[in-house]
Amino acid sequence: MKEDYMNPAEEIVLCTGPDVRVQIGSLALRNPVMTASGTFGYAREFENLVDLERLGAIVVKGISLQPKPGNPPPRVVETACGMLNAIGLENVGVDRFIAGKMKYLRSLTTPVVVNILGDSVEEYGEIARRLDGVEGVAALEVNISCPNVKKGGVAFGTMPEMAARVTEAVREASGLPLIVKLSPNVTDIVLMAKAVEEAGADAVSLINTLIGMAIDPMSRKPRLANVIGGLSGPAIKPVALRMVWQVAQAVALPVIGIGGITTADDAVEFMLAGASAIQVGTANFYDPSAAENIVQGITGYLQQQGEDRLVDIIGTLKTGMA
Amino acid sequence: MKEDYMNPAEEIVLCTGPDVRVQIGSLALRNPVMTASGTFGYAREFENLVDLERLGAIVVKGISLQPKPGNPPPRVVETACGMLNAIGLENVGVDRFIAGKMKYLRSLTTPVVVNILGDSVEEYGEIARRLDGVEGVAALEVNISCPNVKKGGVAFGTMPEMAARVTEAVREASGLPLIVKLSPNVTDIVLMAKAVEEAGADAVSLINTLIGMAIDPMSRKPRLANVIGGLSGPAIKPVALRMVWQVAQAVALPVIGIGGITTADDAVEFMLAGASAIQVGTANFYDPSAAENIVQGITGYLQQQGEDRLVDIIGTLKTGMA
Amino acid sequence: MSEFQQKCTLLARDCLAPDVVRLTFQAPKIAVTARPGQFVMVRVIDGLDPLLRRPFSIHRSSADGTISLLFKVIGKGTEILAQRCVGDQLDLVGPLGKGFDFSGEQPVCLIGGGMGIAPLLFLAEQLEQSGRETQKDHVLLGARNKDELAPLAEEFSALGYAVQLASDDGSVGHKGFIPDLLDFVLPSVEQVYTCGPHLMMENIVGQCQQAEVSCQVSLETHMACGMGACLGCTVHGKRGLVHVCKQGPVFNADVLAWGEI
Amino acid sequence: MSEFQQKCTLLARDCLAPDVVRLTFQAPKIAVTARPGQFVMVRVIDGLDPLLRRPFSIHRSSADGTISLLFKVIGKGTEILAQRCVGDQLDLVGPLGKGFDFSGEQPVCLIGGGMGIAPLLFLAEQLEQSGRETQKDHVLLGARNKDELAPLAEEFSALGYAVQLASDDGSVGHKGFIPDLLDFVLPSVEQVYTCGPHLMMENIVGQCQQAEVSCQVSLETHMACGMGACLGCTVHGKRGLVHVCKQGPVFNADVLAWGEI
Ligand SMILES: Cc1cc2nc3c(=O)[nH]c(=O)nc-3n(C[C@H](O)[C@H](O)[C@H](O)COP(=O)(O)OP(=O)(O)OC[C@H]3O[C@@H](n4cnc5c(N)ncnc54)[C@H](O)[C@@H]3O)c2cc1C
Ligand SMILES: Cc1cc2nc3c(=O)[nH]c(=O)nc-3n(C[C@H](O)[C@H](O)[C@H](O)COP(=O)(O)OP(=O)(O)OC[C@H]3O[C@@H](n4cnc5c(N)ncnc54)[C@H](O)[C@@H]3O)c2cc1C
Ligand SMILES: Cc1cc2nc3c(=O)[nH]c(=O)nc-3n(C[C@H](O)[C@H](O)[C@H](O)COP(=O)(O)O)c2cc1C
Ligand SMILES: Cc1cc2nc3c(=O)[nH]c(=O)nc-3n(C[C@H](O)[C@H](O)[C@H](O)COP(=O)(O)O)c2cc1C
Ligand code: FES
Ligand code: FES
Repeated sequence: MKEDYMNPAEEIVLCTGPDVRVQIGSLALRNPVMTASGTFGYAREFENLVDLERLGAIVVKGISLQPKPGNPPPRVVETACGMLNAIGLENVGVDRFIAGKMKYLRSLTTPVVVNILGDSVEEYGEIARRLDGVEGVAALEVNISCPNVKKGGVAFGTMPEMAARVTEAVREASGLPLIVKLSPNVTDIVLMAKAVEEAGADAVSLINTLIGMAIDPMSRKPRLANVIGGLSGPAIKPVALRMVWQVAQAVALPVIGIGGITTADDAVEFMLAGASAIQVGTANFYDPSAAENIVQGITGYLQQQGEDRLVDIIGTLKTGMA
Repeated sequence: MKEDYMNPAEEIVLCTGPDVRVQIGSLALRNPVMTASGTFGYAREFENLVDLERLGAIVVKGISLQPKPGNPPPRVVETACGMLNAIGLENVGVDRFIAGKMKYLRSLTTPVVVNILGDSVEEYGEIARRLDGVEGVAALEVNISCPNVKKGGVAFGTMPEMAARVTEAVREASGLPLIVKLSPNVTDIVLMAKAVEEAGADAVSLINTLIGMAIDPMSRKPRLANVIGGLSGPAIKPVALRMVWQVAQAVALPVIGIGGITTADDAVEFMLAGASAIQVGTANFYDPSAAENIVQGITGYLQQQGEDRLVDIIGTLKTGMA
Repeated sequence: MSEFQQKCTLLARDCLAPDVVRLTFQAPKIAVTARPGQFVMVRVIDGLDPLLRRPFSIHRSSADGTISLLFKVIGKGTEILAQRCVGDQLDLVGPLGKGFDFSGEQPVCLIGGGMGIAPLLFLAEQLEQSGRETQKDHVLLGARNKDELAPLAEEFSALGYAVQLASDDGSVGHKGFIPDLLDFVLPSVEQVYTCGPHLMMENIVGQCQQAEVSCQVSLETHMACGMGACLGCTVHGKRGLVHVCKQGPVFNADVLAWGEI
Repeated sequence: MSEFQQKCTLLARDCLAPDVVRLTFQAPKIAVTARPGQFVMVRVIDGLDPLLRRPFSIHRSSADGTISLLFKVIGKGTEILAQRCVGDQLDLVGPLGKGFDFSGEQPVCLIGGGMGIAPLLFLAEQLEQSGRETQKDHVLLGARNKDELAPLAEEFSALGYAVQLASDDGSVGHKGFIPDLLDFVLPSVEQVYTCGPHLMMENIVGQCQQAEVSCQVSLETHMACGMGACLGCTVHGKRGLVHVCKQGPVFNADVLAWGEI
């Protein structure tokens, strides 16, 4: 159970305040605050700490076709204002996910986005097919930061053609709103966004983690058994914000901003840069109430700025000299 | 003047301790700790705070052919465990640099590396030519993270061919040891390193800053007048370390590690990953004594590990399961 | 099972040794729900460095709504935590994880090494409150020296347990390794509870298996969330990886693959 | 000119208003060298968040080897700084920058708005110590309200200056903008020294130019290093960009391009 920090006056604000609804393609959200894949489990882990009904949407941990055991430990290590993870995409597989996790998720009124990943274009298509029509699945988010086993392990998300092929395969297999999640480990993320836009994505989310590494000087070993891992948290926020801004200017699709978001101010930065919604990732670990606080903080921001509707501030960054 | 934190016992250690000399191509350094370009001015700025004679080498602020006024303010902003800068390469130009700054730098016994930058391949060559034979210049470090004006502003450092051409031009113009400084804003930094290796570089240094951005929610304006800027500091260390490790495995050249280094442990991490030397950047701002402390700390580390020579630990990261 | 996120006022700060600190917090919701072996995730600072919470076993939990933590300063997070002032408010999440199973009535042995002693005091108190004859139970405690051990040993003794000590420097009790003391104790107990350095626990588990005495161990791993969301806290179990924060931190020793952990 | 990096013990911490704090440090080397208008870069915390040092004008510097800073809590760094305890050691670099030029003997006027008052007390003390008749000099101070102004005003008065006050809420002195008070003072002074909000200084500089009175201003910009290395602290001068940390923070108002700063 979450400590109740709110007083009644603030409660009322939530009822009569600005309109914070946003739209991601055909997906309507009560507010723009989603939880990021891999940082919020299957939501139930947080049921005692967070009022799940207050969130804009929940993105569940990435699901593959077959169950995956993940990488050997150690899998996480703290870095300056961030953390590295090499979980290795541990998950129960799409069938057990549908059978075991969807019942609880369906009981929530909050839209559930299923994050999917694969080793091959076909596998992405097949997972999407199995999730299509499953009650309670509101949208798919396609994680293309995974290695393409057939192409020597190069990540799908680093080559526009491969990203496009994954997008097409999922598009064909499913009528669900389709969000493609971009990798930041590229020279030109705009190229990637354009490629998946053309291939039929309904939205893009970014960024996934930056690839990083840490070493223990004493043992002279990497701190992660997998040697390298994904960097997340406040440390990466400036990079994420820059990429969101670049992509939002270049594509017509709605953009979902991710990367180091901890406070309502962080969320607003991404929305001013052009994001229609945002995801809270690593912050769920160090502050389980972060996502809920951001929902409230955005309302406060709009009131302070005299804005009635959140959608009116999206992409309103003033870059002129004036 | 620097507060004297050391006691006499530690002084003695410095004289009789392990051998911390390293070699970057033909450039011999008394220790591996260099100061990074743009973060140490022209060294004189630190003369009262740092014993400049204790440093391995000094890399001066990037020099262009003509003087550059740089970007309008604001030019710096703090981020989580990092900072963004958009100085815009302000500098006095190569001729005034030689006339005005070299005299003092020559008076030091510490090798001086001149960081150079250009708008075109020819300009890089021309600066190198003017610096060739200037007394007191120990090496050149070529910053290829600059926009190629002739190619629509795409950074030289994001395309292997362009990076190679810059390297060749400098190689032809100058007999000085040639360090090429790589940009991290690429899909595959190993490709870049190989390209400049083939083109004649004597060493590579990495990383330059990641491109990032920050917004002020209140004014809805970017926090930098230039909108985007370079992210540096501890926040980027994991990315830098990963790239150094990848590059060190792939090329035969000596690698100089840069990115978020603040402590001797940080420096050791880079050396275990394969760096032959390191550069201290942003840390000079928040702790002017950082570079000197790292020199001492590396000695302490070697003693603790029972190593006589620093070169023996370079690249000794244990990545096996054992 | 329910966990809470609470701003908790630091009520007391005692230094048991120069780098061993006991903090007591006003944490009514956590205190009421906590069971021995469970832990809390503590945000040591309001800023972002260090970023992650730090896990600590609940060392004591009292009906007056307070909980205590006992920890050693080993790095950045514990250093900051040790310097927090009485009156400060810290953000705690807990109680988390699966604690000790102590339903049996037969004699037991609690074995703590170093800061592994922390959760055992809470367990010892609960065992005692369950009305058992604690004189038949054993407590073996080991640490670096007398300074570190003495104050803790007294608290176990006060509960009626037969306490034996081992110290690295011999300044109190047996000089050496705690598992050395186990030989004499094992025949008279049905259940061992242990928490401490990995090597110590591995040795104890080995002895228990040979003696066919059931053994519960409390593990430590790096944790990002502490509540089953990040999947970062895995160790090798006999049937694949297990998550320490949710399936543990207390495990029946048999389910773990000791060679690989 | 020489600057030092020193671990300085915090000797005193006074709250002048709920969010206005004066800290006094033992900083012998800095104190001996400092001149009015110079500043120090303070590392507010040992960790990495916030990462950069914070610049503060030297508010007082005393022969006994102490310096004082006066600041308002406006963000993360100042919040942490305001909570540091007496006895803590903080890492300071200074004295930095170019201070006020106060060699003249004619009557002067010191104008401080908000925390811009900080460097002016040091200047006022040095002027007084130079043996001049401070009754002929003017001091105009402005801030939000009486609480913030009163303690500072007294310190200037004690040095013999004719002090006039302005407050946003009228709780003390003139209700409104400090520059409103300047009309009456300008004809009798030869030199103005000012530090405060940009708009205030711009207005004062305008008045001074019209009255042909020389004016020195102390500027604030975001600084990463404070010693001329990062080139981050530029503002627009009439002949191109200038670096506040090295060429300033005190400038002759004429060299700056006020419209663009
Ligand atoms: C369930 C559980 C209960 C614990 N109970 C106690 C206790 O009661 N008393 C006590 O003194 N210690 C306990 N620990 C260990 C304690 O969490 C670490 O000592 C502490 O996190 C170290 O933080 P640091 O910042 O000082 O060290 P650093 O080395 O700077 O920490 C860096 C990172 O590594 C992690 N880390 C470092 N050492 C450990 C460790 N041994 N276990 C887990 N993570 C670690 C930190 O949490 C952090 O994320 C427990 C650990 C776990 C998992
Ligand atoms: C030469 C100089 C002297 C100063 N003297 C004083 C003084 O005597 N008393 C006083 O109260 N303040 C003074 N300031 C302003 C003071 O430095 C800022 O209020 C302080 O840095 C704010 O830090 P923060 O972390 O609380 O704010 P945040 O807004 O969280 O800081 C974020 C970043 O912006 C910078 N920043 C924010 N506001 C300012 C500002 N106004 N000027 C410069 N950088 C800023 C910070 O240094 C930091 O890098 C001075 C500034 C300069 C440049
Ligand atoms: C422990 C962990 C596990 C993650 N797992 C996934 C995943 O399964 N699929 C995915 O698309 N992204 C995954 N991510 C990436 C996050 O969803 C997010 O994109 C990234 O962490 C950046 O956001 P943050 O800085 O707010 O954490 C994971 C991140 C973390 C820290
Ligand atoms: C203010 C500033 C100015 C810089 N100027 C240059 C430059 O002129 N040339 C260059 O090659 N790198 C420049 N850099 C990049 C640094 O040399 C270094 O590569 C980068 O900051 C990463 O290291 P760090 O995290 O230790 O700072 C600059 C960095 C900063 C922060
Ligand atoms: S610590 Fe996150 S799942 Fe266990
Ligand atoms: S603050 Fe770095 S040059 Fe002025």
